[in-house]
Amino acid sequence: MTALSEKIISDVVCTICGTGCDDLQIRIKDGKIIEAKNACAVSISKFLEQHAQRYSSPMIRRDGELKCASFDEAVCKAATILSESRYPILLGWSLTSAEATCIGVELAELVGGVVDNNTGFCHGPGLIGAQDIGVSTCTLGEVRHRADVVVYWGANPIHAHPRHIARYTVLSKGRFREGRKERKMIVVDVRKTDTARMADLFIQIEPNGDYELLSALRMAVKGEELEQQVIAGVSSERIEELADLLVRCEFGIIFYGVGLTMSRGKSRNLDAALSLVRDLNRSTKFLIMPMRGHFNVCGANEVTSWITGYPYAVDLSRGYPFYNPGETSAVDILSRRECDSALVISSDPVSHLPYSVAKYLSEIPLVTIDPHVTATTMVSDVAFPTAIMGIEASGSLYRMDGVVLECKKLLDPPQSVKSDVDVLRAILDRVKSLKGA
Amino acid sequence: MKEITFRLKRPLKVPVDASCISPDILGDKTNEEILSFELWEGNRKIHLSDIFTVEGDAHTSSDDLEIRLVGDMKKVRRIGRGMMTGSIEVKGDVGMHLGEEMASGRIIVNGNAGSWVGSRMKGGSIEIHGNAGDFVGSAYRGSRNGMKDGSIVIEGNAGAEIGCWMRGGLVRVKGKTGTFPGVHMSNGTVLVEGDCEGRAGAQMTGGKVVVLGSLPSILPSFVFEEIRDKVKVTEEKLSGPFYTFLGDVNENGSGRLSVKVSSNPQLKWCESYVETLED
Amino acid sequence: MTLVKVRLVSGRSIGQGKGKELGKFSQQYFQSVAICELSSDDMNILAVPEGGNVRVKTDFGDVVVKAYTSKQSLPKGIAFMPYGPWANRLTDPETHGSGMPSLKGIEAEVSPALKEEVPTLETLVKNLYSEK
Amino acid sequence: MSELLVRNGYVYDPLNRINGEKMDIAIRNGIVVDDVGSSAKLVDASGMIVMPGGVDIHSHIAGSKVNLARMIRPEDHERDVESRTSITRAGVGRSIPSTFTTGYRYARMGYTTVFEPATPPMKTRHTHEELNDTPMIDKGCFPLLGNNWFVMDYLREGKLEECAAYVAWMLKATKGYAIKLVNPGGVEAWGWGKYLTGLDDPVPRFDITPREIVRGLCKINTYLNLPHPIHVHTNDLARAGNYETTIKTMDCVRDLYHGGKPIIHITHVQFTGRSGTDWINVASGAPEIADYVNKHEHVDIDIGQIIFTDTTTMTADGSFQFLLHLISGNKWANTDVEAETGGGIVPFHYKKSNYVNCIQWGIGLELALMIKDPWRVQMTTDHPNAGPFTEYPRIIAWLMSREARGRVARKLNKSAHRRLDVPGLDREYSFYEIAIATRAATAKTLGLKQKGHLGLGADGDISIYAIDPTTINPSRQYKLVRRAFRKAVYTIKEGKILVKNGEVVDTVPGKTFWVDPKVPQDTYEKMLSNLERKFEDYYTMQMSNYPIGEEYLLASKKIETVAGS
Repeated sequence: MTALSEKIISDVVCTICGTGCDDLQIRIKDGKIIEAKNACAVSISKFLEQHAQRYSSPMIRRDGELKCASFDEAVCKAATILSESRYPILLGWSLTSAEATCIGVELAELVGGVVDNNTGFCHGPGLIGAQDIGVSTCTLGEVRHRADVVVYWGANPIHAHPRHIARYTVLSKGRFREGRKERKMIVVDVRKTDTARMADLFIQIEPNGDYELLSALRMAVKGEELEQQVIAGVSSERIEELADLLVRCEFGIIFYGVGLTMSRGKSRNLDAALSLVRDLNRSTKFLIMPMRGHFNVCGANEVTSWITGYPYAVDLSRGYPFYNPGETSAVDILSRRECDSALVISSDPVSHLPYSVAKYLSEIPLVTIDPHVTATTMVSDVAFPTAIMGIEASGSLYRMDGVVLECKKLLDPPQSVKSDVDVLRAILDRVKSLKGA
Repeated sequence: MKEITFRLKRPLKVPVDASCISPDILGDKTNEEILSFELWEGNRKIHLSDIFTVEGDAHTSSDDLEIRLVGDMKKVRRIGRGMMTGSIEVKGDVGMHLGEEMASGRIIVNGNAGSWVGSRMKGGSIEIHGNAGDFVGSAYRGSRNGMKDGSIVIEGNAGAEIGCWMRGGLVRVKGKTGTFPGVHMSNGTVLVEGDCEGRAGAQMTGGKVVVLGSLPSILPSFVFEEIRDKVKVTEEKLSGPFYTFLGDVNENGSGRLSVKVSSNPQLKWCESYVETLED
Repeated sequence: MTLVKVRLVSGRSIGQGKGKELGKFSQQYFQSVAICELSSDDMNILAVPEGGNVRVKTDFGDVVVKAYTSKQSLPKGIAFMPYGPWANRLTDPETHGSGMPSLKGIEAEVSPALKEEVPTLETLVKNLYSEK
Repeated sequence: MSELLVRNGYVYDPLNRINGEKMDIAIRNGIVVDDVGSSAKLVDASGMIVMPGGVDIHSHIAGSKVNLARMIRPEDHERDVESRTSITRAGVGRSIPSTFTTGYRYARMGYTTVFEPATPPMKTRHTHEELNDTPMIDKGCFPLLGNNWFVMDYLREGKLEECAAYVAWMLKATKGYAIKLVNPGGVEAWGWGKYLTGLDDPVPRFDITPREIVRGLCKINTYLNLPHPIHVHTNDLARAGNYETTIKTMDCVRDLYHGGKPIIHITHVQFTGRSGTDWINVASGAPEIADYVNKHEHVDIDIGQIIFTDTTTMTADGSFQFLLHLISGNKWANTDVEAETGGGIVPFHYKKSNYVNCIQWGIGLELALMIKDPWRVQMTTDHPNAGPFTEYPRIIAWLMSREARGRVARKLNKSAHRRLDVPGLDREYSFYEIAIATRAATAKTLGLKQKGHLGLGADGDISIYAIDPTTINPSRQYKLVRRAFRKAVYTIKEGKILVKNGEVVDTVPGKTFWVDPKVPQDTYEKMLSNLERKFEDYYTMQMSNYPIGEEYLLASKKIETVAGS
């Protein structure tokens, strides 16, 4: 018999990574989550420890120190910072709901700023590559049902997307594939990762050699002879062996991680990978998909695209959308020290961006919106604590293959803590009244 | 030829869009008219007079107009956009998109230039007596219309992906370049006189990439053709010898990559293919 | 002084993922992120014990972290650090016009620093960012 | 209570047989009424044409495929941007406009209702999120069911009623409006990179043919009393000679017709109206198709007219898109959706110098001019496949003026010009027929009782164009016609003025139509238990997370039907 205060909520959507598992069973007792069934190790930490390092009151920096402030004061301060700026940047959006991003884009329009999401420093190169080449992709179930060859390239799902392999790929069972025995798993990485240990074929590549290896692979797929004996640390025989596996499969897919997007060549690595996959479709069925890290970075791309036409790095300073990564992308704007204020939502760039970039963020007026205390909230001028999306707030998320899932609200947030949507809406309304709109 | 000189009045922080600074637009205008031209500083519309002082007299036809710019204009973008005549001379650094879609005329920069110099350029000439950023003479994301004609000469170094999706004309860098010069180019010439960081000619379908300095390796999708004594770049014959390669085979390309033998001992492996050819 | 030259790769790890969810200021995050994994060969050259402190230095900065032998078979000459504030003391902001900073395969030097302390995130934030 | 009176316009309301009569239209609280009080807001339409708001039956404006196209085509957007104003949001235009811009641009042309014709059911939540952000117009979407595993399984097993119950569940779960079939069975084959030919190739591993799928869903559509017939993008879209498949598809349901409204809508027939055996000798199959349509009342079509411009092709027909990539060398995106459908995107530039493109241009117009019953041939560009919807006024001019067509035809590729019938066709549409092709017929085939007309009880959606039909000669003055239809003098939506002189002056969010068919409880439960058993085998999401709640729609407009009655 379950105690009265205990309840179980099933089919809960996990808000960790782009895998988008939606089969979690959450047990709640006395207003606390006490169990998360079907969750991976990372997810369990999130659901069971979400109360760690929270703060409950908006903060404003006064005399150099962050001090508690009323919600209205904080909204007013944030709105003033943004509307007085000549080139504000609104950054983050990958750990919040699509609904929040919708408001964020409008806010950027209104204050004449740049709206950018974490894509720039995770899978942006894949999008730039797709703008040159296109992309052959699918939903994850297609892989589960049909794939007989699965390649993980510069990705380590065992660590970064712990249930990916079991839910969707090599270990999953689909309509036309029984499971592990009917699938070949190939891993390309600079390290023999835990994922690589599972592989039927592991290709250890030199760091930053991806573009060369992909070029060689495209040659081999075309049946061209390789003049060089060793390419990116891999022998030409091995490359030909790999090419042969790819060409002869019935349905193959490459899942690529930031190991490919971040290594030297960046978008050109993806240009080559997308071209390889496209070429393979002349002889078989082949697809490719990025292993999106944050649970809704894909949603940030979708929302930004349908409102502005561009998936990230959108400059609205001149009233209309303008896009040019390298120019309008967050890291570049910050490292050129161009923006004069920033709003950071559900992201911790001070921890995750190169030092010089992060340092500049700490020098300009900074508004942060985040459930937790982070290095970025510590250096901000206004900080809003918010409800955790997927636990304390509902909203939709787009998993790595673009399938939309609706997250439930499981618990009430700490008292007086609002959702991202509510905070953004309040700032938007205040900016509107400041601008007399 | 009449001259007009713009002097930057104050340091700039946020990006300034100054596509109005072009002889085509400013020619035949009085200084007063010129100073009231609008441009964007971040999200604010300002007038040229807010950031520049003007000396001289522009009141002449565009063909005869020389615009001089003085100051640190690293943040000033799109100078000379689409210009079809006249000239611009800059003393100091300039920002991105210098001479974007330029069709004719001349731009000289005595300083450094940002990325996308001469993007989508159709003609005319740009000289940078300093360094340039990435994507010199290139297309923008998603489009295939890189530089079509004209010439861009960089006296110093340039960044990555110069001549990206280039369709004609010349990009000449006297110093070093980053990776991917001539990526996806279909015609025209990219000449790198210094060292290149690698991946020259990647995915090219036509045109010519010449590297006089060192190139760490040749992409596997280029096939060795021969050793040539000389390589022709526009009117000039550069003396080699050069290893020449055909590629990018992955794109069924017929582009030529020529790399100077003396700077590249690591490419000696090619010579084994020469012998087979001679056998 | 003993010193190894490596190419530094940064990336996600399950410890970093779990630690992040426990809070950036948690002990778990510190223990799983303020580290550098090396090949056993490089560990032997440095002669530091498992969990001994090392200084990692690049053209962009330097930081003291704990060194461990990688369990993911790193080849000699390659070092791995999980994403986070420590690794980011060392990364290159250059995007080559792509929007993506250079976070993989950076040339770095690792040397023993047994007498130095690994800075906590609080210290990093306090010392390294300007007072507002 | 808000009242509005549109005075003295020449009204074209074909559903009520009003042909250019000078009259007033009164609207109270958003609905057309007999009369309004003296305090009603007046709109002077003297000397102008008044029509019901435009109704677009087939335009790809929202959803995952459209958005992927946006993401990979920055070069399309940069040439056409819209700045934020105090009333409107910023955005981009051309062939794949951003959502807000889509709404504004339709409204500027006097359109007030638009249907997104291809939503992958599993990703329809995304489609609705975009539709919620598409203001100014009422809308709806058609879930793709022609390659759905449950549908194919049920039909193969002969369980028609359970399949109908499943379709009912699906429409409700996705908040969908009609049954859409794209290359039935062929997209499943494309899941393996394979192609089907004709109507009778078996679908790999499913042991069913496209013919059986079309017939099955047609029967279900009738049984469920859905407002719109099955909406079919036929097989063989990529092939020369595909006009035969189009006719065969129409004919394969002929015996299911028992009078009344058509039971099959064939969409963008221009793409599947080609005769010939290869790309060299391809020619127009429009005369044969028109002949069939003229002789058979069970079918209606829309044309999917080509515009000579740079646009973006996108369909659920992934196999076609790959072939188009091979032909054009342009970038190619593919997006297959598990157990349901596929999708592909290729930018394409239709050129007058290209023989095949010219034939395609001719096919569309020949269909519109050779099919006699204007109620059964509707105007579309299959936006953005054959051209952006913003080019509709160009097509209106072509339909109304032989001279306008002739001016284009003269510049066509010479051998295409020789082989087309269109230069010799005399027919010119009247304003009455234009009103049919762009609003009345589309509303009628969609089964939208309150749209496409201005009778009592209709939604107060009105467009007013600066044309005086008593003085203009559209045959000669087609440029005036084109200009007038580009920018409505007024677009009124439910009695609210949204556009004045071609500029947006006010915005509304717009409603979303969907259909909720009731089927017998026992069949429904039987279906549901089968669905529950198989759902997790087929999908990578939980069944409880699949349906979209009504509260998800910004403004929901449910239409209920009852099966079998």
